[in-house]
Amino acid sequence: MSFTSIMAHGLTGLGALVLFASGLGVFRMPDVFNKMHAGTKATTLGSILFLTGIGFFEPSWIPKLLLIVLFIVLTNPVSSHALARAAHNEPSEKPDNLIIDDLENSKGGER
Amino acid sequence: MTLLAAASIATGVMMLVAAVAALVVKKLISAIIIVGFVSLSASILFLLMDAPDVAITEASIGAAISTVIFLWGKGKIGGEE
Amino acid sequence: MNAQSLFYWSLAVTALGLVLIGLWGVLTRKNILRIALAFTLADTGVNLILVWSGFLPGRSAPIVDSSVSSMVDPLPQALVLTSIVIGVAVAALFVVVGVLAARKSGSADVRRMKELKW
Amino acid sequence: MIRTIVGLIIVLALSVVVISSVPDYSLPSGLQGVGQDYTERGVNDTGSVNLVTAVVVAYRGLDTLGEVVVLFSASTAVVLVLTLVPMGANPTPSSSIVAFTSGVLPGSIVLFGIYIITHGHLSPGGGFPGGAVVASAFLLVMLGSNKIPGKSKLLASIESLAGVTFGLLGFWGMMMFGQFLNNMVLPAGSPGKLFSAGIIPLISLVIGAKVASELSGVFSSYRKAGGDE
Repeated sequence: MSFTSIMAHGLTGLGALVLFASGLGVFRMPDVFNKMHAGTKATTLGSILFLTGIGFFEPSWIPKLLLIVLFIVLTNPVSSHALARAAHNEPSEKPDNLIIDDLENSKGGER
Repeated sequence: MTLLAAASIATGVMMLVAAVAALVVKKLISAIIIVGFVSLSASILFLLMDAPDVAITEASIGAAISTVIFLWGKGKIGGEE
Repeated sequence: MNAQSLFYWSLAVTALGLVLIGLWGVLTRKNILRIALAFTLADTGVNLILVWSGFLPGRSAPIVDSSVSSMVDPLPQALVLTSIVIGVAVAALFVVVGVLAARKSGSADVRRMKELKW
Repeated sequence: MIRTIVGLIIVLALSVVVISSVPDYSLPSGLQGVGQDYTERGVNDTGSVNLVTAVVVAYRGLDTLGEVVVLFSASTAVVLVLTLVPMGANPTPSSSIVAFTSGVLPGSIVLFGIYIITHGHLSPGGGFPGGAVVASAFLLVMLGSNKIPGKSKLLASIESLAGVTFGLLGFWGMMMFGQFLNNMVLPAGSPGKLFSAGIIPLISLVIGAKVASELSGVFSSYRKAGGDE
């Protein structure tokens, strides 16, 4: 078994594992912001690991895969940011154990 | 071919369960997201049926644009059933 | 039943099931947007049936290549391509008219929309 | 409750009818009729490698023209209804991160959409999915910006221009060969190249512009009617 084969299988497996953990986190976490933490940060890592593994499988696809990684890095944090803002605007989604709310305190300034 | 059969049966069962769930679930917004999921699974089935053109169209139109349309409608009507 | 025909008929069962579930939803749900969602589900099912009718297991996609010898029927795929776009346009119109009716009657419940009854 | 049960009974009866109307549970052996014909002579007739695009644009181009008319009337109805009944717009302002990203990303999305449209005769894609991708870029711009779009003459003129061009391309074939949308008014070229397949890329471009402008018109009238609450 060559080095590239080990890397390819290992990285795709690890990426799938991280994606599975993120899906589990969306089910298990108690409130919106915790779910979002599992659902956005872990999917970014998982997708990038998976795409790197595919790059080891098929080296000729690497330019396209780099473009996909760039797109994920650009869009995933922004979409989670927009989701978090939307959830924060919804009063019924506010968790009970929220002590410090910097976004609420900074309202009136730049939103 | 066994792998294809397993994939199509798994996707089909998932789609049927999700379709029933979209009609009986309480919150309307969950129903809209579940219908988007059914459209995305349908594009997987189109790919299994050797129809890549239809799969790409279904993924971009059925899963993305119609979800936006329904979310707009939910925002205008508001409330649950 | 071998794996190939299991594959072939499972696709048909999924498509038919989607149409029937969508029809059941249109008949029984009360919220106007829920009815529009059920309509979309049935639409997806009909598209699946149409593509399935031109599908033959073991052949390749209708893109001609030197390595391709036999392919599936391109005609139903071309029809479904237009059907999906029409479906989303009809859904947009459905949602707009539904929103207007809900605002007029004050509720999204179709039983309250007296203007539609005769 | 009674309504649910009656609906279930109707649906089950329908499913029994459908299942009993399937005559025998065997796999079809091959293509017949027009499908077989298209797969055999499609590339020689049109020069398009992707046979689905060949059927949509060349063989059934008149049907596609009718489909575009259906799309046009549906989007016109949406815009008309939302213009006649104003609902009051109150969009929530988007944060500066979202506003910046929605200004950066649409360029690449539109580029991808144009790639899908122009390579419709070579690879999966064509006017319909590419137009939808371009329209989703427009949607991203609208969701990110804080302005409500005014009356846009540009969308309407692109839409009308695309429709007129479709008709003119069809009549070109009629004048040269006496056949609406004849594909041979431009040379078929060698299959597999970007500039090949007669007028199929041009018609794909027209369909893409039409779909993109109509879906964008629907989104823009939604935005004017409010709805991000």
